[in-house]
Amino acid sequence: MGIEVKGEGMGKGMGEGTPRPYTQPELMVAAAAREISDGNVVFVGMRLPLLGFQLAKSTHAPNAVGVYELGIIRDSAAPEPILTMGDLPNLYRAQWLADTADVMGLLQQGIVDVSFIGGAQVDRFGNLNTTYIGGAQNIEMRLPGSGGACDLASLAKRHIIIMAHEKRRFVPKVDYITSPGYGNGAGWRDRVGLPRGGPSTVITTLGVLRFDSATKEMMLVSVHPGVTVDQVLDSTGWPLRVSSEVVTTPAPTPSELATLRRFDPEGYWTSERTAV
Amino acid sequence: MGIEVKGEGMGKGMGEGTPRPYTQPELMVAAAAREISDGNVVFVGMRLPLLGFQLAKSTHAPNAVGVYELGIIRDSAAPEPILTMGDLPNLYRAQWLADTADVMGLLQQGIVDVSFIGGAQVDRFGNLNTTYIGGAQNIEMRLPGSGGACDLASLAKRHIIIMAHEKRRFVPKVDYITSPGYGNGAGWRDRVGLPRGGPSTVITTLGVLRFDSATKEMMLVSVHPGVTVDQVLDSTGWPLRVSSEVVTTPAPTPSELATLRRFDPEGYWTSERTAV
Amino acid sequence: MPASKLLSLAEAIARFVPDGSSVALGTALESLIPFAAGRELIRQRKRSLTLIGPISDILFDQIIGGGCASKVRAAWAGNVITGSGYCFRRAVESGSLEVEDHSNLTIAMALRAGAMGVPFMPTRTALGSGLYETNASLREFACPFTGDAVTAVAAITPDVAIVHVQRADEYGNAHAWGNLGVTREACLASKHIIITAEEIAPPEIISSDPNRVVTPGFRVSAVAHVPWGAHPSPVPGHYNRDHQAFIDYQRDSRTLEAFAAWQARWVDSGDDYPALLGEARMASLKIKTRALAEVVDYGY
Amino acid sequence: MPASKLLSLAEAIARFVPDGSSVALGTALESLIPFAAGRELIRQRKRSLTLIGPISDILFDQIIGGGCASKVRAAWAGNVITGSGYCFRRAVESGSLEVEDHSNLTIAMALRAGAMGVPFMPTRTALGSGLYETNASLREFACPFTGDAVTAVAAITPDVAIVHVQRADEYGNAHAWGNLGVTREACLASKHIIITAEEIAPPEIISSDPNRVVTPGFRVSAVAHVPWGAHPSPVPGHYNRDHQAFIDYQRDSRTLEAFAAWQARWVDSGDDYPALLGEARMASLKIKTRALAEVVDYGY
Repeated sequence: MGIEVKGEGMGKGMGEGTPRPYTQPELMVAAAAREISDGNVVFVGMRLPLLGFQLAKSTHAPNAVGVYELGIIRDSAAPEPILTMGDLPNLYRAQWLADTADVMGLLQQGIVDVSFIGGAQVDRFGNLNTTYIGGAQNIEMRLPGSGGACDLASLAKRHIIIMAHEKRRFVPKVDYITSPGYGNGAGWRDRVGLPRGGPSTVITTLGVLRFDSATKEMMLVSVHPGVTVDQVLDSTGWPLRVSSEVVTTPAPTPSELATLRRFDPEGYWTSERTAV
Repeated sequence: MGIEVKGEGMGKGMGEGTPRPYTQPELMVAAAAREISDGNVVFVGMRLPLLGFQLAKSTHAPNAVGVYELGIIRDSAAPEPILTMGDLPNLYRAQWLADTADVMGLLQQGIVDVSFIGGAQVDRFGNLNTTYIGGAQNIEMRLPGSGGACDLASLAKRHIIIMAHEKRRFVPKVDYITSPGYGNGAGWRDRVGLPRGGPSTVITTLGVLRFDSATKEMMLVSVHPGVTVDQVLDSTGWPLRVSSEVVTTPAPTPSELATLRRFDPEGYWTSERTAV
Repeated sequence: MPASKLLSLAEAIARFVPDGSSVALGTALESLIPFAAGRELIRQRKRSLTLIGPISDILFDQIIGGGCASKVRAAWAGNVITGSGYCFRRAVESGSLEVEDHSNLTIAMALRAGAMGVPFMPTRTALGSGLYETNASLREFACPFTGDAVTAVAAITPDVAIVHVQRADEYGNAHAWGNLGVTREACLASKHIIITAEEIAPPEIISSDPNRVVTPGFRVSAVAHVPWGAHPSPVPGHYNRDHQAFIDYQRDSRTLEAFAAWQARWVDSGDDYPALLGEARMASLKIKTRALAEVVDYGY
Repeated sequence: MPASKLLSLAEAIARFVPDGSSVALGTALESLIPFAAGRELIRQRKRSLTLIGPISDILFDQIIGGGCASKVRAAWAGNVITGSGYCFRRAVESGSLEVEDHSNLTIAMALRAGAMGVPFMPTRTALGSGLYETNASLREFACPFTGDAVTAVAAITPDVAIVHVQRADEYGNAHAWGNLGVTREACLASKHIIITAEEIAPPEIISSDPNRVVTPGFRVSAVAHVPWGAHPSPVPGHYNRDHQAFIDYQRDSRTLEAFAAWQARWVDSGDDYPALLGEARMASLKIKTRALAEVVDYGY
């Protein structure tokens, strides 16, 4: 079985059988939403980030603006549940319906505060592979590719990675860099000419990780309720650095959950069985 | 008195006092219209070309398409007289209202068959100056500048120059190249990297000139009714080449005149007193 | 008036998409995807096509499954709400399909370079990324003013763009609305344009709103009337996205056998797609709320 | 909802156009020219502005005549239907005004480079022309793919774009229609945007048609309600071009004395421009025919 961006055969990281008032994806969406500050310009990616933006917008970030690669800008949540950014409710009363080039221009100018990217493989410096498992010269598996992810990773002020936390996905070095993180460490982005940015946070099925400001190496800062640090270390393909003060990821509040369930009433993205 | 693109103190070239059923500008517009073939994509400039396109479109070139630098594409004549391409009737039922960049893209791709440019100074190789009399380092007079003219001259498959024929305007070498013709002669456009094009015709107040295919030098091919070759030579600032078979410019037909007068009923562009 | 450009979809594809063509499709990304045209490409057994586009949802996967494509120049190929595209995956992993990997920005700029008639466009994306390994259309160079590292993206000028719109007249003038992605660039960059339209409208309808026109009609080669021509993708003003069709397609493309059955049922059984879909399904997808744009006036 | 951005024109100009600003104006070329904003710049005695635009008709001439500008980066400055702009001519010939000479294509690409966040745009125009003598923003270089000679145009990022539109809401969301020239690029390239609008509309009017929006409202700094704000240039849906005003201005700008009288009458006498124009003149210019765009539906 190969690695899919979504859907097949992915293990659950969090303690199975423990009844919780929320699902694992709901916890992750809530964590993603908290990465958005009020007034932020957010480049909204596919899947969970769609919900994260709507949740933030409806709770603590009412003045956030959402930018979508299809050529959509919204300053309000869509009026009906959507599964994808192209669903017609996401066009209804948009602030602007434009061309992909227009919204990419905003991104390239440096106007986008934060963006979200999923991935199939990530390494200790936050480089993402969503294209070739095995690498381009030795293709073991072909994944869908970049879409806008390379652009978000290259050009947003910062980006957030959302991933399933498994050893085969958290690898020492990705087979192919679809979306650049910090390359081989501090200074790399400057050296290759990327104008700004880099990953700030990785939200996984097990916890939350950030990057050491000096070395640009990934570091565990938070574990989800019921998850141990050892579980995270066992699910990571390199000796993961752990913050001296690992906290527990805050659970979604009842109000966040209620809002979230309005946006995904059927649980397409947020049911317990849904892979990230 | 300086040189103006339009309006002040310009001499009349054609035999004054000779009653004609048409004005000098009407003759020139009719000559311009004849340069448009059916189905041509025409980049339409300001002033007389506005009328030339409408006349061609309404007579022998019903399938011509007009492209205007404002971001307008028309496949029909405007429904009411217009003085300028931005007049609202020129927007009404346009084929496309777009951005300047879009129509410049058509031009740059090489889709535009013919365009029209006016000028204050022209030289034997068809270079036009509409910017600095005296040159940029020794400004005697500042004229309005390029607008789209440099682009038309650089990028259309061919362009037509429309000018008052006076010695101070027909100079051996222009003081400043606003709109490139053939530079210093054959091969120049290739050498500087212009992808195509060049002036094919100069329609003046006195006659019609074309360019020698080998030397790219301007050559008189037609004189307007009542004008002599000597008059043209006297009004040209270099020893002008004359075709071995100079003809008389055909007068506008009654039907052309009737059409033209519908487009300029007040004679703003085509009365005898109007300078080109 | 020029001659009418109205053709059947079959005739338009037969005439303007010879084997070996490079074809831009799915230029609005997730909506207005010309799925009917894709099925017609498969039905006519087109071969050796190069598919060009940013994100085609499952359209590219279908055309690849049908054996029509030898190369893809795209940012993404898969199934937006389920993940991988299996036909695409099989083709790449078996070595039968060449891929030029783009990002949305690089493919947009490649088409814009074509539209603008310049040999390349500069961007600041993809520096340091793997895209340089698998895309010869990208080249790093120094900005002539600042010296900054810039990614040059070579122009793409497709042989034909196939674009689905809400309405068009028989001369190729077309209205599209919603998110348009790279549609404008793709049309202007392409040698031929095939419009598939939900409705064929009188010319006066289209010319009533020239700002809504997607590309000038004189650049269009053919217009085909294809109601439901973008299903299962959404079409503003007409129908919503048919999520179930995308979920079903994940199952129907997972194996070669499943795909063959899908093709037999949805493609080779004929071209009366609305009948295949059925009234009930169409009714469930039709837009339920109306949200009309405020009037604008082009009078003088 | 964010805070309202509705200001008087005087306040908007005072707050967002300090002396020394670079200002994009006249971005739709011959229509929707923000003449009221230009008069306000003169009235407030702005100094050392850099004026940016393709063809401003007589707007740049007026602002230059008012003594507000020290530099122009433009393709053309004059009076479209009469020829030269006399204030512009005097200023250049006396050496008080610096000019960066563009063509329409190079200024469009300079602003597009700004809008796209890249340091330059490539074009194939102007090679061999005098523009290279008087425009340091142009540089010839070899295409990294083809080796062809290309003109690189350096990005322009104005401090502020002033744009006149048909209608806007108080949050900066605005509808414009007609020929838009370089308006989209100019807005996206600029640090601030001031919208002047014929009508202030409820937000639901603007959001009813998001494809008609000229730039996203979150990028806009101020919105001013200025009926007749583009007179004497035309505004689709509102009024026709006032040709006589352009002919009169030729006379009124021919000498310094004439211009001073023009400024006293039309600028410094106050800001009730419709009253200065008079009912009869306004009535003669108002659009006489209605030509409404066909309905579009954004329902779901």
